[in-house]
This record gives sequence, C-alpha cells and structure tokens, in this order.
Amino acid sequence: MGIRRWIASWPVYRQLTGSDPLGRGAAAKSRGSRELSPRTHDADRVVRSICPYCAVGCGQQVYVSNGKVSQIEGDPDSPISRGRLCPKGAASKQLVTSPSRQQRVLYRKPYGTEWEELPLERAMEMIADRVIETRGRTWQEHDARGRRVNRTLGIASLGGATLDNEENYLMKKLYTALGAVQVENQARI
Amino acid sequence: MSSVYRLSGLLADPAGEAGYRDDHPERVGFFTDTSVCIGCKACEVACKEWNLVPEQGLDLLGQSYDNTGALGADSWRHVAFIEQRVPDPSVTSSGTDLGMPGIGAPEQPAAAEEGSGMRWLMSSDVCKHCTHAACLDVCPTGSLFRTEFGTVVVQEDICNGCGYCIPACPYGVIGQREGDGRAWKCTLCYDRLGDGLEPACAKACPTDSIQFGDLDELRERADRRLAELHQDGVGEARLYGRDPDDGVGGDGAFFLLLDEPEVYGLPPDPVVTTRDLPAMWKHAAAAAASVAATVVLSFLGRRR
Amino acid sequence: MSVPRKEAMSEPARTPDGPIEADGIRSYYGRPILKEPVWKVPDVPSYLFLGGLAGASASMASVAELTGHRELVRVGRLAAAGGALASVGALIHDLGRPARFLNMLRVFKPTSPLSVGSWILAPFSGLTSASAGAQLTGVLPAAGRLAGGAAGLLGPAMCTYTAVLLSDTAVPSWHEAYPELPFLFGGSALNSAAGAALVGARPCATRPAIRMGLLGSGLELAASSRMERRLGVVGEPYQRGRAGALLTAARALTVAGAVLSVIGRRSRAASAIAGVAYLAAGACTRFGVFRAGVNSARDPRYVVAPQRDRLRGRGGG
Amino acid sequence: MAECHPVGFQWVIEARNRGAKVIHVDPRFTRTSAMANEYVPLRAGTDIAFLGGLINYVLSNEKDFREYLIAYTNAPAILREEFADTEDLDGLFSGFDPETLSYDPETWAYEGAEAAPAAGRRSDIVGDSPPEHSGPDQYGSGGATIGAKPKVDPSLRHPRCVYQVLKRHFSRYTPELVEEVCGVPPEHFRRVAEAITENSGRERTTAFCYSVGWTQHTVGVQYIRTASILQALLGNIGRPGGGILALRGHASIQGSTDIPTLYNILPGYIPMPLAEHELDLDQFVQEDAGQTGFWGNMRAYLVSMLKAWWGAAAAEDNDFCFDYLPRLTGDHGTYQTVLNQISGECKGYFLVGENPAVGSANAKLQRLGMSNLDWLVVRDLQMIESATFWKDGPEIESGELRTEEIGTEVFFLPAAAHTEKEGAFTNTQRLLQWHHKAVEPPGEARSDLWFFYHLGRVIQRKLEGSSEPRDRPLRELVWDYPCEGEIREPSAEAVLAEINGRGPDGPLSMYTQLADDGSTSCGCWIYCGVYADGHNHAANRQPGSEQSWVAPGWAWAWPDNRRILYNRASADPAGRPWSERKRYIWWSDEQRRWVGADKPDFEPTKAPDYTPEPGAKAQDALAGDNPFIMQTDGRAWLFAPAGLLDGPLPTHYEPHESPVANPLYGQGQNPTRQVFDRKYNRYNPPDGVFPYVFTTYRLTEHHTAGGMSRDLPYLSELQPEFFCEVSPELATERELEHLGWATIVSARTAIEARVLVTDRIRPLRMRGRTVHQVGLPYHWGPNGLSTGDAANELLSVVLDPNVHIQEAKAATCDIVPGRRPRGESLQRYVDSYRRRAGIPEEADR
Repeated sequence: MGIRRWIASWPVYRQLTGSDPLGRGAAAKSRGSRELSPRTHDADRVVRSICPYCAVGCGQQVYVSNGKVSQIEGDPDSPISRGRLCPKGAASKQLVTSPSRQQRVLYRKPYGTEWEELPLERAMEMIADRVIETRGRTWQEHDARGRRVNRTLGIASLGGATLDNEENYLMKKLYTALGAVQVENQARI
Repeated sequence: MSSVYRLSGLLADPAGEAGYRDDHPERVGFFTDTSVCIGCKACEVACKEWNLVPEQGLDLLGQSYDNTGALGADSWRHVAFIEQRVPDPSVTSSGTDLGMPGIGAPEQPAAAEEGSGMRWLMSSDVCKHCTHAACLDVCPTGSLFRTEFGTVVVQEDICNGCGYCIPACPYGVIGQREGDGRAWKCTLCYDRLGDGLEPACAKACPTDSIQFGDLDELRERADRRLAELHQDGVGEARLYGRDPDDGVGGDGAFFLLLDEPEVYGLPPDPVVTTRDLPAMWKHAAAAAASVAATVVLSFLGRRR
Repeated sequence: MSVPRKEAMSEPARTPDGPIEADGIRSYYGRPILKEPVWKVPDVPSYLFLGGLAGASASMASVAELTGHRELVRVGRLAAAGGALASVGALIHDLGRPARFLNMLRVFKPTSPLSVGSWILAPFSGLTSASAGAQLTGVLPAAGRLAGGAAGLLGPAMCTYTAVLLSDTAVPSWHEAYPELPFLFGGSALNSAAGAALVGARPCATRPAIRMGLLGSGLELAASSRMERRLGVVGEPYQRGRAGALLTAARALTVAGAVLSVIGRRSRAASAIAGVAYLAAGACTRFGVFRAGVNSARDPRYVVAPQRDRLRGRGGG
Repeated sequence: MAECHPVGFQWVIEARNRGAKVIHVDPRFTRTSAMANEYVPLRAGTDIAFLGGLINYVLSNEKDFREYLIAYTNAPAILREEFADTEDLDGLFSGFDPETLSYDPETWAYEGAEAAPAAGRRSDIVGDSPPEHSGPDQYGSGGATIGAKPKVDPSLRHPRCVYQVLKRHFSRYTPELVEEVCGVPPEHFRRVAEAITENSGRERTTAFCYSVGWTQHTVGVQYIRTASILQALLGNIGRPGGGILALRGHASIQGSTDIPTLYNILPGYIPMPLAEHELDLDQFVQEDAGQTGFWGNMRAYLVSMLKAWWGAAAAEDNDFCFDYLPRLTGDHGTYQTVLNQISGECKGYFLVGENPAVGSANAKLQRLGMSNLDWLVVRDLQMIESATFWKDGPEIESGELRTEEIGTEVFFLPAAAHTEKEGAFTNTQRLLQWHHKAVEPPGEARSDLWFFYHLGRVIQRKLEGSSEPRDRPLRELVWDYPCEGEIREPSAEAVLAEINGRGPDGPLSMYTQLADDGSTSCGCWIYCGVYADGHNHAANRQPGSEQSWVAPGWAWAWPDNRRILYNRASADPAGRPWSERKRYIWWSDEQRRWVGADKPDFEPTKAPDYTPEPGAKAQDALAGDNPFIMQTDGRAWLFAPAGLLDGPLPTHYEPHESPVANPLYGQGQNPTRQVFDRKYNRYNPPDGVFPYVFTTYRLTEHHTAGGMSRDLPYLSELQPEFFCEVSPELATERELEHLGWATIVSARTAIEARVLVTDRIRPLRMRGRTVHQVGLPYHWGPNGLSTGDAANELLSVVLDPNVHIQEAKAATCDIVPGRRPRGESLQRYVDSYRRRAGIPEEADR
C-alpha cells in the first residue's frame, strides 16, 4: 500500500497512466499546489477600514489571523474606490506591521545624549506634570493691554491630519480647557 | 511530437492539453491597457504584499520614474516609464523654437496629445503566461507547470533552481532569487484564483489599466478598446500578445501599447524556443550518429 | 547588490531621453530584453565539456573493448566515469537548491533537454562508474563490460544533448545555432576523448584515438565555420570579445592538437601535449560558446534585430 | 491628481473615456499630464494670471452663464463710489495703509450696505501689527457677513456693478499677458479657454481640481477665489460635474479642519474669540445673531458646544462658560509658534503624527524651535526626524548645535496605527468614514484618543483640590468616556455621540434641532446627525453597486449627508433642472419639496418662490432662489465686499521670491503678505544670485514628510532617494549630469540631490527671457530606509495673510553640480551666497 502510493505519487507514474504524458500540467502538480489556499481564506475576521494616507478615503478590508494583520486590500463595496488602492494604500500592511515601528516609550533627558526607556504610566505622569507646571508658569490672565485672555502661550501642539475626528475633538477640547491656543495641524501647512 | 501536444501555433485549450479534465475552469489572463496606466505602481506593491515578494534593494536608476528596472525574481510586476518628445503645435504656431531635436518615435504618434510637447508612456509589465511557455517546457523538474486556469506557475516546493527557465523565456520575465536559489515569477495569484479572487495587481489597479478575466472575453474587450482608440485617432495603439497565432501561441497576459514593443523592453516577435525543439533533437541525433560513426570508423583499419 | 546595477547604468542608458536608438534599434534604456543565464561559470561550461568528454570516451571504450584496444578501454572507461561524475557534480553544484537534485527525475519531459539529459546522465554516470570500478578493481569484469557497453551506447547522446540544452533557450546566439551546435559539440567531444587517450595511453596504443581526434577536429571546425557563416548578426558574439578569443583559441588548440598528434605520435610527451591541447580546446569551445550566448542575451540588439527582420519578412509591423 | 490621488483619478479616466476633456496645468509634467488631453506648463506662482486670463476671456466674449450669474451671484450688486481697483492704484486696492501694510476694507462694501466685521473680529484691529492678526479664517465656513441687501442692477450695465468692475479689473489679463507672466503661448491658452467655456452652461459643466499647488502661496486664498469667480461666472457651482474640488492630502485633513486642531476656530468653523475688554457670549454672537443665512443660528451652535464641553457647569447664568474659552490676540499659527519657541515664550510642544523637521517650510527654523523647548512630546509610528533632531539633525552635523547643549526633554510615545483603533476620517469630499479596530496596538503603542483622554484624566486628578480659577475649565470639563479592554481604550463611538449631540430626547439628527438655551449639547454642529437615532452613520457601508451613483448609503457627509454643497443651484430660479442632462435636485410641485438623488442643501420644503418677510432672520431671510445658504445674501460672491485681508478681488502678484518683476503693476508682491525677515529666515533678493525658480511637490510613491513611507521597503525601493528634476537646457547651462549630484542653494541653506534631467521640466519663455524651474519632491529626510536632504530646508517662512499658509510652491534658488559642503563649511558656503546677494550674514552664530 505504502509503496504503491509512493509510486503513484511519482509524477512519472502519473505521466504514464494519466492524461498528461508530457508532464507539463496535471501530472506535474505538486502537493503544495494541490493544497494551496489564499491566506485570506482562513482569516479569523475581516475588518472594514479606511486607508490612512491621502484624503480620497479608499475603503480597506483588513484580514486578521491569530491576532495579527495578515492582509489589507481594497474594499470593493466602496463607491469611492471600488476596491482599488494606490501603492501607498497597497503598502498599508507593511505600514502597520513594520518591524521598525516603535513599540516602547523612549525618553531623552535634558542635555542627554541617548534615549532611555520609560514605562508608559510613568511617562503619562511626567507629561501631565510638565503640562501643569508649564501652564502655571506661563499663564496669562490678561495681556499686556489689560484684555482678558485666559490662556497659556507656553504650550503648543502640532497634529498630523491622519488623526481620527474623535481624537482631534478630544485634543481641541482638552487644549482649550488648558487655555492652550497654539493648537495647529497639517491643514495650515 | 504528436499533433495533440503542440509546441507552437494555435492551441485553443492549453489546460486541456496539459491533462486537465474537460470541466477545468476557463483560461484566465490579464489585459493591460497601457493607454490608461498612470504609472502609480500600485500593482508592484499589491503584488509584493500579497505574494510576500522581498524588497529588491534601493537604487535610483534614472530611467524616468522607473526604479524597478525589469521583471525578475523579486519584481513580478514592473512599470516601465518612457519619456518621449512629440511635436508641440502650440509652440510651432507661436513661432517659438524650443530647440527640440527631432528624435522620438519613428512613426510619430499622430494623436499624441497635442500641445504637450512630450508624452510619457507607462506600462505595467508582467509574466505573459504564454500559450506555449518555454519556461514550462524546459523545466526538468515539473516545477513550472500549467494550471487548470491555463496559467503558468512555479511550484516553490519543487523548484531546485536549475535555472533553465531563465534563458528560455523570450520575454526575460523569470529570474532566480538571490539567497534562495529558486526561480520566481508571477503566479497570476494562483492561490487567489482558487478562491474566486482576482489577482492582487488587477484588484489594486486604480484606473483598471490591468484587467483580469477570462481570456476570450478580455480579447474581445481589447479589440473593442483598440477600435475605439483608432477611431479617436490614436493610430499608434496596437495590441501585443493578443494574437493566438503568434510565436508563443498568444499570451495569457497581453497588452495595448502605444509604441513599438521594444520601446517598452518587449521583444517585437517572440517565438517559443521549443517550437524548434523537434528540429533540434533531429540535429542532435544526427550529430550523435556522426559521433558514433566516427568512433567506429576510428577503430577500423590497421590496429597499429 | 546595487553596485552592478549602478554600473550597468553607466552605459548609454544614462541619457534621459528614454528609449535608446542605436543602429536603428530601439530599446528600453538599452536594457536587455532577455534575462541572461544564471548558470554559473565554471560549473555549467565545465559540465558541458565534461559530459562531452565522458560520452565520447565511453563510446571509445566500448568500441575499443570490441576491437581489443585494451589500453584505450582503460583510459576510456576512466575518462568516462571521471567526466560523468564530475559533470554530475558540476550540475548539482550549479543548482540553486542542490539538495533537491533528485527532483530532476521527478518527471520525464521530452520538451526539456535538461530532463532528457538527466535521464541520460543518471544511467550513464552509473554505468560508467560501474565499468570504471570493474576496470580498477578487477571485480565483476563481465558486468563491467556490460555496463561499459551500455554506457558506450549512451555516449553519443551525452556528446550532443548539451547542444540542445543551450539551443533550446531564447538566447539568440545559442538558439539560432541549433543546426550546427550538436556537431560542434560532438566533434569537440570526440577530440576531447582523443585528448584523454593521448594523455592516458602509451603512444603505441593511441592510433584509433588519433584518428578519432582528427575526424572530430574536422567535424568541429566544419561545424563552427558553417555556423559563423550562417548566423549573421547573432553570430557576432561568437567573434567578439572574450568569447571570440576563447573560440579562436579553441580552434588553434584543435589544429595544434591534431597536427601534434600526427607528427608527434611516437613521442609520449608530444602525444600528451597534443592530448592536453585537445582537452583545452574542448574546454575553450564550451566556455566560448557559453560566453557568446550570455553576451547575446545582454544586448537587446541581438533580440530585436532578427525579430524585426522576421517581421519585415512577413510584411508585418 | 494621478500623482497624489491615484485612486480618485479613476473617475477622471472614466470621464475621459466618456469624452470629457482633461486639462492639466502644472509647472511640471506629471503622471496627470501624461493622461491629459491638454497639458499646460506654466511658471510656478502665476496661476492667478492664468485664471484671470480665463475670466477675461469669459467676460469679454460674453461666455458667462447669464441666468445663473444674475440670479445666483452678486454680479448685479453695486459698489460704493469710493472703491478703487488695482488698475487705478498700480496694484493696490483702496483702503491700503502703507504704515501697517494692511487694508481698511470699508470702501469695498456694497453701496448702501455697511461692511460689518464678522464674529470674533470685534477686537480692535489696530493694536497688533497687521500681518499678525487673524484673517478670514475667522469667518468660519460662511465667509464674512454683510449688513444689508445691496442695490442691484440686473441689467449688469451699471458702471459700478460687480460685473462691470470685474470686467475692468480683468481686462488686462489678455492671452498676451498670460504668456508674459505664465509662459503659456496664446494659442495654447486659447485652446484651454475654448474648451472650458464650450463645456459650461446649461448642458455641460466643468470642474476644477486643485491641491496645495494653489494654497501654498502668499496669495493662496486669492488663487481659490479666482477659480471661484470663474466657476460662478460659468454656472459651475452646486451642479453635478462642476465645482472646485480641493484634493486634500491626508486621510482626515478635512476632519481636522471641521473639528479643528487649528488655533483660530472651534468645531464647526465657529471662530475662537479674540481678546476684548468686555466680551460676553451675547456680544460675541451679536454680529451673527441678527444675520441672515444659516450662520444666523451661531448662538445655538456655540451654546450646544459649550454644553458638550462643560455640561452641567455651563448654564445660562454663567454664559454657558463662554469665559472658559481662551482668547486670541493675533496670529497663533504654527509658524508664529515656532518663532515663539525660538524666542523662548513657548516651552512645551506636542507633535502628534507630524514631522515638521522635514515637512514644514524652513525646516531648520523648526529644529531650532524644538531645541529651545523645555519639553517635547512626539507621538508617531516610526522614529521620525522631529524626534531625533537633538541627536542627528543637520545642525548637529554642521556644528550649529551640540547634543549636550540642547536642554529639550523629549518623550517619544509610540502611536497606534489605523488598524489598531476605531474612529472616523473625514475625506476630501466631507465624507465621514468609520474605520473599525482590527487588532490591538503592539507594546506601548496607543491611540491618540487614549493618550489625550488619559492625559486629561491624569491632569484632572492632579488638579482635583485646586482652587485656582484657571483650573476650573479643567476641573469642570466633561471628561468621562467609557473605556474598554485591557489597555482602557476610550470608546471612540462615545466621543462621536458627543460630537453628534444630544437633546432631551436623546441623540440629535440634524443641526436645525440645536437650541441656544442649553437644552441641547453638540460637540460639532456640522456633524450633527452622524449619530442620529444612536446609529453610527459614518459606519454605513451600503455597497456602491447597490445604490444610486450619489451613493448616500455609504458613510455620511456633513452636513446632513448632503453630497454636493449648494446643490439648489443645480436647478434654475424656478426650481426646474437647468437641463435634463444635468439634473440633480429640483422642486416637485406635487410633493411640495425638493427632490433628486441627493439631499437638497437647502430647506427641503422651501419653495422656489419663497420671499422672506422683512426683518426675517437666519435662513428665513433667504429667498427660495438663494442657493448659497451659508452666505448672508444667499449668493456666490464674485466680489468679496468683506472677509479678505488682501483685497476684494484676486490679482496677480509675483511670489515673494521671484526672478521677474510684476508686469502688471508697480506693486510686485501681495502687499499684505506676512514677512519674517530675520536671522535664520532670510529671503532671496530678485537679482542674479538665485536665478532659478523651484517648486516642491509629492510623488505617488511617498507620503508627505515620509513618516509613513520612508520606512517601508516596498515604497522606498520605488523612489529610493531624494532627487531634483531639471530640464536638459538647465542641465547644459549648469553642467548638471543625469544621476549626478547637484547642490541647490537659497538664502536659508544648501541641500544636495541626485539629478534627473528630464523633458518633463521645461524652460519657459516669457518677455524675451527664459525662466528655468527646478522640481523638488519634498518627502525625504535623514531617517528611514530611503533618505536624502529635505527640500523644505530651502524654503523660507513667508505667509498668506489670510490663512498663514507658507509659500512652498514658488521660490528662487541657485543650482550647481556636485555635492554640498559638510560640517561647518556648509555655513560658510551659504554665507558666501548671502554675501553676494547682499543679505546680512548670520554673524552672531
């Protein structure tokens, strides 16, 4: 049985007994080819997304396998993009799975020459302290001409335009409550 | 070779000829309409993302915006960029001389968009999935094989890197991957086809320059498009690889070009090398017979 | 990896004008249309040479066996086995995945000269090894004779299938040469085998080998001159550069070997030198032909010009 | 468009295949040009002359869409006698004050109508130096308000009616002038003019697409104005296939303007209040409350926003916490901020997915600012140049800065990618599209939502016991979003619900439901309805193939899911489609409402014959044939009687740095542009030292400053390094070799690039002289896989006065073969250029 199967799996045998005597097709098909299936086939889920590059807003389908992004493709349902993507959109998987992506908080001391690692929690506390301190130190109740301004010019922000609306909303809301007015983004540039 | 197993010429059903049963799927392919290619290279990236093709290195080639250079083991799609000067009616009419020498296409594209003074041809090249595929024919291991879709695919679990397919390809498509040793090229996304998906490049192509489908249907579509362009005065438009009677029996991936094929780096009249294989074997047999005869002859006559 | 590509750019492709027009031939920045063979040097030219040597030697040995030229049997068997094994080694070494060399026997493809060649080479190397083994050890002499005889029958095919191997490619200078190349390789194989005999046998035993060398040289020179006359443009790579030099050397060595084999036939040293000349000629022929093909693949002119001519001949575009 | 928005370009190809003519106007021949029927190269920075030429062509050949023009634009309005045009004043409009380099717009008003400053502009302007106060971005999306209905002459014959004024103003913009300024031959220009006018009118429409090639100029706003005038004249606004389409370059750059991280506006284009002695909510809104059009409801929009922010603390008796809003005193834009960093006023900086060390004009200025901070927080996916400037920036290499002497404390926080968080991007056509979360962010990477929510939470905790009045806005801030999962990610949908707004009965569905009495809350009034019925409409995904071509079932457009703005203009004044071919929204007599494939950008049941009662307010004051509902008069403005700082009409000014003089006027440049001539920001004088024009741009293969592309192998290999593009003629003139190196110099610095010699860049002939242009893609910097000098190093900071956007698209330079000097010799090299050009040296460096 074993030997017979072994011989039967020899393509030459298939050449001699099958419909592909020249061994250019059916007889030459390998086990890998017979078992081939696209990796999207076994994805755990397909998540609908939007391309993060330009503002055309192409639809994307994000395939997830084992908690990892395994493929990103255009969403054919999108009336904007009809499933198509440009080179950047097509490189989205590389963008989100890039090995050079930073995954740890890094900290550079004043006058320091190298990065140091810093736990995220600690960084959040330190940044909050800096914000409160700088705000207090640079707070303007009134400007030089006595007009009420209620603000700080000591803190500024420049945001990209790849942020979600909800993120921009929280930023603007928090900054405004902080009295920080120098809040800007790519739209000015 | 028997007439059933043809090595060249018309062949209606390459998958059937390769031993697949009559219920095998229709032959599929690409029609790449370069008249709407915007050279974005989405095809190159989408292909690499799907097929996990390695990066091929950073190298500014200075060939217009083409930094890929050619098809190969690590570039299964390659967008060619060709800058050409063409007459500029607005310049001649205002009598200004831009000092443009008269180089450019020998048959000057009549309908090159007037006024531009130049045109920029872009074309996404890919494996042609020939009806008579030399790479497949010469492959000694059966790694390269004809799929049930009529396409030509390297089986990576088989290839032993003998390299024979590489000089056999009349288009210079297939290449050997450094550090891996095996031969690689476009699979027409064989794995996706099995799942009813279209190849990654065709799916991504923003302007539908790369069209995927049943080959017969694509050929009709291409004929219509060609007629349309000719009607619009784009006389230099031509189909390349569409003719099932050409030297490779027609390409599974064919093109609408706006200049001579060689301008895009394509051979003007490729012929599958195995077309001549029967003749080659005959010559080799004759030569072998000559060798045998010579040996025998040398031992005739005086012993010393 | 970027270095060679950068250097390639210092060729005429550097002009920013897009398609290059040289000699009326247009191209894509002067880039090759074909991929040049990735076959390694010296692996593959050696494989071509050694295969030819082995094939002709095996045939020589078996005819010698029949005609009682014992010394030539010995030299032939050893050269055949040595050549065959070395040629197998060279072939495996050239593979991108040497561990998978057995895949060569996974299918039998008449459309693939390398498949056919593998199916010839595999038994041939086995048979020649067996016969050489018998020769060396004196064990099972009958089996050795049988193996040698069988190898002798395969020998001529060994000499010429490698020509088909090269011709069955898109490489212009190889493909277009398919009518002559088997004769060129066959002739060269004959004088290589003769060369081995001249080196390995005493002058008193080499007379058939000398004749074989002369006939082989004649065949080789005739084939090569016919080839170069017929090929036209794609024949150029056989005449130019290193390839041209190698082939010229091959011809000179062949002639020298032939002449010396005759006039020095009584001298062991002269015969050996003639033999070496023959062997060197065989190697030069394979290396030269190999390199000429590679050069023809590199230059888009050799691809485009004949195809354009063909199209013109058909009255097409 | 093919270059930077390839997937959007599929529709252009589709249109071309159906017979549309595609015209591409650009200094360089791009992938778009390759697909165009007509490519028009022109000198960078001269589009107003080109578009002005088209306007002149339309007017002098009476090619305008007359019915549309009379009914829907302010062409018939009559101007005051005191108005004087640039044609009369050699390049200045009436009202210019040479002392302050600013205009008093009083004389630009309609006759009989007082120009009134708009909301947020009541502060006395005179106090600050004029180039530094806020411009028309103060007016939100509605433009400036005007006080009363103007006198009109529907026959358009009155010499002071807008139509006639326009005609005179543009009469010198002849094809010959276009050639002289732009380098476009008259024959070529005429073909474009004919194509555009033949393709406009009842049966056909023409669309304009633009990008930052129009905005990044010292006259950027006026570029758009010029196109608006042309499109309004041709009747191409509010109609299918028409419009002026901004092709924005970032996934949610529209969203970041709608819900602005911009200093001068609040969500929904409500202006930030300016500093004033006695400013309360009523006063702030006063100017608008009595006004006509939808801005008449601004109090409701603002009060609802204040309720969303300060909840119960915001009440009638405390002006709904209006006082919690900080006040502006001038330009607080990003470039001013950087100058404040250098001067030491600004001490802490957040960079959130932005890389100014490469992406902003005069990148050195940015780095000098950052190296003078107390602390800097950088949030990004990759290690961008703005995070590492202290270590390996160009100033470290040149010896201008030393790492050990930079006191900036730097926090780098890894960000989550779009697949690792959920939220909405607003695309270039105002579509809010939700992206769902696919996977968890890796390691310590977090979304910006997470970062700002938790930062706010920590700050609130730390200030818990504070009695400082300044801390009340923080302590009372509504900041309680539900969190999910192990990393405590705040719910983006909860934030969206707040943005959408709530009333007593739950989620609101339309901004007309907003009240000014505190009974509704709404974070951004124009987004009201995105969460109608508690359903996330941004996540709507009805397949395009299963609905009409307008595709209202896919995502959600602001406002109210309307896909074409001002679409009332797609019907004639009587409400009938202008033509069957171009029908879109029309009045149905049977249904007594507007019908069509889209939602009407109009009150759905306001009949075409509606005439407002005298004294009517807000939208009620607009007639049934006033399509431009955000304007106070409901009309498209050919002439802007108020709202712009640099003139009521566009006119050609040379870029700040230009090798040629303005052929139109003695006034060469925009007189009100913002100039910052100081150390590290010197300008190139118009002499021979910097003889060439350069322009910056993007390539398909990369994304802006490269943070999302230069680290990706598949993109980097496609465009592996920085290069410059020059014509063969310039290459000969300067001995530049294809693929060799070139050094490009401005008064700021010198950079090096590989050279691509290409016919795609063409020398332009104008007035007997040749202008050479150098093309510079600006994606590169020293970090990442694909590297090179940053083109933005070369640019100066000089701004449009209205919106403070830098002139990045036209400047001057010199170009020479070879690589640039390194280390200290680079400074000496640039100094030698400055010396030759007569610019003060940076002596005290």
